[in-house]
Amino acid sequence: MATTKKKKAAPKTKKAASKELTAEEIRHADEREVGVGRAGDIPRENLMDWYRQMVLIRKFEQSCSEQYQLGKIGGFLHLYIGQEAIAVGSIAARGANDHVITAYRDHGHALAVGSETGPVMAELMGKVTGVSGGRGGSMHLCDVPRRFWGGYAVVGGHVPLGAGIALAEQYKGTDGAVLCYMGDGSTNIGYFHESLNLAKVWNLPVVWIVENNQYGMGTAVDRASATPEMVTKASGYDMEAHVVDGMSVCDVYWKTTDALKRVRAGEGPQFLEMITYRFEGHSMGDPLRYRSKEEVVKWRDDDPIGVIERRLIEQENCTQEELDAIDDQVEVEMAAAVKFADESPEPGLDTLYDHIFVEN
Amino acid sequence: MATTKKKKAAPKTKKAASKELTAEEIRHADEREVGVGRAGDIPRENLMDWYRQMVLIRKFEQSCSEQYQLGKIGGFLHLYIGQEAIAVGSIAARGANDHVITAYRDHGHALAVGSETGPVMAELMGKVTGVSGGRGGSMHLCDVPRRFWGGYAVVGGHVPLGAGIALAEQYKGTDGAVLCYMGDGSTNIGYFHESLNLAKVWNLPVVWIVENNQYGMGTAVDRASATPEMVTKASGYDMEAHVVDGMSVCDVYWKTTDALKRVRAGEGPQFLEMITYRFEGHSMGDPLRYRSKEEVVKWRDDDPIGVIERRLIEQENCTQEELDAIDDQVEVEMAAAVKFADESPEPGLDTLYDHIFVEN
Amino acid sequence: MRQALSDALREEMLRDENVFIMGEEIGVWGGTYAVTRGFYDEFGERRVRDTPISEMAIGGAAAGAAMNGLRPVAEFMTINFAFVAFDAIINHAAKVHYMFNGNIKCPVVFRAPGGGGRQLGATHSHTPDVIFAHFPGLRVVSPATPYDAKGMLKSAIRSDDPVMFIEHATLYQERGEVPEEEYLVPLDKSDKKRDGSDVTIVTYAQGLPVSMEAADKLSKEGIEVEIIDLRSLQPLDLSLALESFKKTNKAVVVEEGHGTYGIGAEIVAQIQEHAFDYLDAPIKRVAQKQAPLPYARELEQSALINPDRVVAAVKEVL
Amino acid sequence: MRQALSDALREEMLRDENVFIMGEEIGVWGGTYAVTRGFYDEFGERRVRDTPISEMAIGGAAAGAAMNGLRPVAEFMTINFAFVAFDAIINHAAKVHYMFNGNIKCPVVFRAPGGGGRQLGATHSHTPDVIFAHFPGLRVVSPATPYDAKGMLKSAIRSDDPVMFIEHATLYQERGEVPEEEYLVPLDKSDKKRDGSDVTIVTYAQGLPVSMEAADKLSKEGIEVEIIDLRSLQPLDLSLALESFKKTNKAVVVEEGHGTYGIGAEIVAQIQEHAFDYLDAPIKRVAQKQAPLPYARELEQSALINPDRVVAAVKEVL
Ligand SMILES: Cc1ncc(C[n+]2csc(CCOP(=O)(O)OP(=O)(O)O)c2C)c(N)n1
Ligand SMILES: Cc1ncc(C[n+]2csc(CCOP(=O)(O)OP(=O)(O)O)c2C)c(N)n1
Ligand SMILES: [Mg+2]
Ligand SMILES: [Mg+2]
Repeated sequence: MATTKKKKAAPKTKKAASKELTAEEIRHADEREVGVGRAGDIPRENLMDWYRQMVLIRKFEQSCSEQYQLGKIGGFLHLYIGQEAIAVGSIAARGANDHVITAYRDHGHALAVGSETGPVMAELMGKVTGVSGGRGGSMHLCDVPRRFWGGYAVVGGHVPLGAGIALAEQYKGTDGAVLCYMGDGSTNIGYFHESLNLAKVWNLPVVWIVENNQYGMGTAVDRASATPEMVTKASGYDMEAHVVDGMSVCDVYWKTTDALKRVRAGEGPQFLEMITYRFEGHSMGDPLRYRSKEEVVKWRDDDPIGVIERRLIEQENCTQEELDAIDDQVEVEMAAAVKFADESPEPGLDTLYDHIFVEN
Repeated sequence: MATTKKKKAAPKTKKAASKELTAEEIRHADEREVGVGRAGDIPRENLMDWYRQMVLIRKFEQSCSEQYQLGKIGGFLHLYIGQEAIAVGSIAARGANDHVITAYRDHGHALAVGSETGPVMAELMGKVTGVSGGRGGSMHLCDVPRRFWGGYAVVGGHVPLGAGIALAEQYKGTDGAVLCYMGDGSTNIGYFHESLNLAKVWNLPVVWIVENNQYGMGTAVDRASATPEMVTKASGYDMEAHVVDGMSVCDVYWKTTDALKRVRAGEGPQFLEMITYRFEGHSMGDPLRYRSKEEVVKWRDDDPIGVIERRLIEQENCTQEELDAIDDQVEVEMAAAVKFADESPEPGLDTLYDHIFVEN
Repeated sequence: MRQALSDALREEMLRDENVFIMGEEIGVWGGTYAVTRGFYDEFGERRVRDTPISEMAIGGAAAGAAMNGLRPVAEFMTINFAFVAFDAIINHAAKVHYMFNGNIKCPVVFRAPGGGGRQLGATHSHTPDVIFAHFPGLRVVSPATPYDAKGMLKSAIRSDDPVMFIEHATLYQERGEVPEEEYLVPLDKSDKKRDGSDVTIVTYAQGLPVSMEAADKLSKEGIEVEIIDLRSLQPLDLSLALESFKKTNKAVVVEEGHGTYGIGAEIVAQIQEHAFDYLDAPIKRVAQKQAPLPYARELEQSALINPDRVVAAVKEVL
Repeated sequence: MRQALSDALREEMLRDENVFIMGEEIGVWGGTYAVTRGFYDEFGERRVRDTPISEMAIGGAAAGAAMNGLRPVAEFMTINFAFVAFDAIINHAAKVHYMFNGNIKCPVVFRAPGGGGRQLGATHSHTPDVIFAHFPGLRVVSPATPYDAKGMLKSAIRSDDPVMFIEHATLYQERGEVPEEEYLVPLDKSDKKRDGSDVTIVTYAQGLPVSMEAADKLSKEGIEVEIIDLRSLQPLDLSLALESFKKTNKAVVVEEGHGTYGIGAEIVAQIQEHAFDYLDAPIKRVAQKQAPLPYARELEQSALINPDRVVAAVKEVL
């Protein structure tokens, strides 16, 4: 089985990376691994908590979809369903001074850093209690005290911001690093190139995490990218790069942990391609004309929540009741979040000019 | 001697590229080759003509420097001295439908495509007889009938134009390709990334030629680029790439010829890194604080004109008189060019609004 | 208007083999705003070219293809993303003809839907038309009706100049008469969209329906406004506006973009310059308030133009 | 003015460890316009950071560093190259504070020399100040004297807002008094640069010396103009201009950038709006002619502002 290879520590050198599973191998793995990447070292309660977080994100997204249908959420709404293992596993790996920044598909990251569901949902409903006061919406969540610098909606635009946030940590001499997430499609924009190059030249403490969910809107990766393997792009920046099974929260956790270790050891910026799949449309209202039902069904076998669930049951003696209890608790939390958001007031019209400048 | 290796045909596959001389080897070659790259196949008169062209460019540039000192040329002036072999050797390789586009260091390319010295000099003096009517100046020469689309002054800005020109040839179904030249420094801007990626995705007929003259203004390549080997960057675009001895007009000619062949065979865009050196400052008035005299002196041993001269004398039984005669002829041409430019009128002030729109 | 644009594109592609379209999601997806739905199947991959998310390359490659004889219609998915291509548009597409003394032509069309009001947040809701219109060398147009949209898109494609063709996304729903037979609308002529004698409203794009609605309200109160639709922002044709102003002596300029340094400022400056003696009252501007557009629905709406604001402005100048 | 800017930078870097500079050729080369000469040796590589030719990353990384507590002064070698970073500046640096409800601050300074008149051709000669000033969220200033330059650059660095600090390259030669002791000049206040009673000239940056020269000429003919230097374009302080206009009833706006949709249009629009009853004559604008700047010296000069054009405009409004 393809997964056994990955049980050892992530290799240290770039060359060795080719011995890991390739993106292609991960994509076509018959059976998703359930305990990959030194999983044995992860305490059961962590695994349980990751399961909880992933379920929370899933149910949050499903709730968003409902609220959107009800007309309570406007604008663009991009769901994270299918990609939960990435935000949860990688953010679990971050240290006390590490930062997170991502694009518009940002609900998962917000919840994974610990932002409360109520204020996040309130933001989506444009309420004053939202994490961005209702000014940002779905695409612009943030939680600065939790070192989450937000979601950004111009593809690639946040990538140099990530470099700059890392520069500030380096400048201040902390051990902080940045986890900068982006989509496969964003690797084709100039921002990506300039930022990765600058990060390498300045040896900035960043881990670039490409969430390769196989599509940028309706464009399959190989229709938009000269190389379908994101990891290949890193070689143009002389940057260490690894492919990660983005459906395995454990693999995500370990590879991110290792990457952060290398960053802190002064080895410079790191690149991780995480293979995953966007189960829903790009955003609400996507006609989904560009991919087959079969493809979606095939990927559903690899649902990251299913993967961790199997592992918990098969290897951690977890009972269905335990999992159900978590699910129920999440349902309760979500109901409260929606209620909080529903009942929150909209921002006053007299606040339009607030926060244009700090010194108004 | 490092050069013998290169006598065989340029390798066909990307892998094989690593068996060629590396950029580092070319940079530190003890002795510049004088007959590399199937030179034997090049008729003597071609070599003589290339010599003439290179001397013409050299003297043109020296004359520019004088005219600039005399205040007859204004704005920015970037000389091509040291890089002559690249424009001459590569443009000699182009076919009837092939195009040329480059940045602001464009005098060499203009002369190599056959633009007349008089109108080029007149352009530099801002005269109405200039190739761009005096509107463009040194950085914006062009000669559309000769398929030279000009010099452009925003670093990287012309790179997608090159892709577009190539797209038009592909679209029209000709066998035409584009030679798109750029500096090492320009490989760090987003334009480069987006254009190379697009060219590969659309399989456009372009040869990207990076003239690696070791500096972008005062910044040595390795201070600005994550990878000092330009050729490495091509791998992120899954693009065949070769290193070229930019001081050897023959190596330039053959590698470009081969690249164009591959393009026409449908193998997609090609990448060539040509190792060279900018003998003068970046532009007039460069304080030249960033490199040592010794470095410049070392590179002068590899003066591309010296290289071809040695070859002509040592292997083509060329006499010093023959070469002197060419030099003299060039001097005469240059004197006439300056006279032509000097005597040409400036554009009338009533022409300010001409050519803003085609349909005014 | 969606259909009118789609028809214009299709007709021009059928008429001229050198016309092709490129942009993000215009092919397989059918265009984010569905303007190019069906084109991929009809014209194939050669002429309907999906691009990577690479605005700099979209701008530059379309310009390059235009220089070398094609007539690309390149779509920026929204005008907000044209910011990323700003240099390609302003310093390349818009400059080559002049800079190279007419030796190079660049007949490219950039289509770009824009506008606010759909809760897309501060970065996705721009109506930044003025920053494109500021620079010489680029034609900038933004039609308001299906008739104009079709006729002007066809003219844009046939123009030998680079054209920024700005579509207000809200107007895609707009309905209106479009003749069966072929017609063109010039790229540089304003148009009178309503007759009136009391106040002149100068506007364009999304400003037109807003002004029309205001006009109806005002008419009920016996106030008749004349509405001039600029249609083109660069070059700017103020002949009809001035003519109207000389009749009404009062004007309001309505635009969706930010007011400060907006389109309206130029209109005001020119009217007072060219029709000073006819000025009866200060010319008012109705525009987007000077704040980034927030996500929250009501807050966003409060920053945008609407008929009531126009009505109020008209009453102020009366 | 070069020295004043250099001193301001140095003093702020000495005062606050979090202030650092980044940009192309600012270090080893010493700055293309020599503003940062000597800084690399004095402050070292950590605080004087040469960058690759990567304007998008310069804009974005400087903004990111500012968000996370530093005070970067990022230089675009010239403002023309800021076009490449337009999205980073307008959609990121200028938006994060608002979009995230004040939770994020972005105290970055972008320095950018600009201006025409040096035969640099169409792409390298822009004075595009207005396109940055159009959008809320970004402070845009452009001082005209060494005194203002120093005081405003220091204020810009200390400001918690993103600031576009535009320097007209021709003004680097400008001389003027600068006090020994520390001082600040506010970022949002215009300044009267000359007293007069006949006509108000509203201008800024390179427009100031041109207007001053015109004023001297006019004074010899007995015409006394009052000159208001805007200094800041966003926010725009027209209090002094209006006050002056109410005295003179006549105004000329002088700016180096293109006139169409330029700075002057907004000034005119606001004056006629806020001081309508004082209008004695149309307000004239003197600006760059609406053509890309050509290379040829005389042709380029003919497109630019100069004292004679200002003199003529003043006489017209008189
Ligand atoms: C500069 C820019 N161009 C285009 C868009 C429109 N757009 C929004 S998301 C998207 C696809 C991005 O795909 P990817 O990076 O793979 O992220 P994913 O949506 O798959 O998470 C596009 C084209 C944009 N927001 N910004
Ligand atoms: C976008 C942009 N940024 C900066 C500049 C200023 N600049 C002009 S040439 C140059 C160096 C370019 O170096 P390289 O690409 O190596 O070309 P070379 O001059 O060596 O031929 C720079 C930074 C510019 N013209 N455009
Ligand atoms: Mg994707
Ligand atoms: Mg170079």
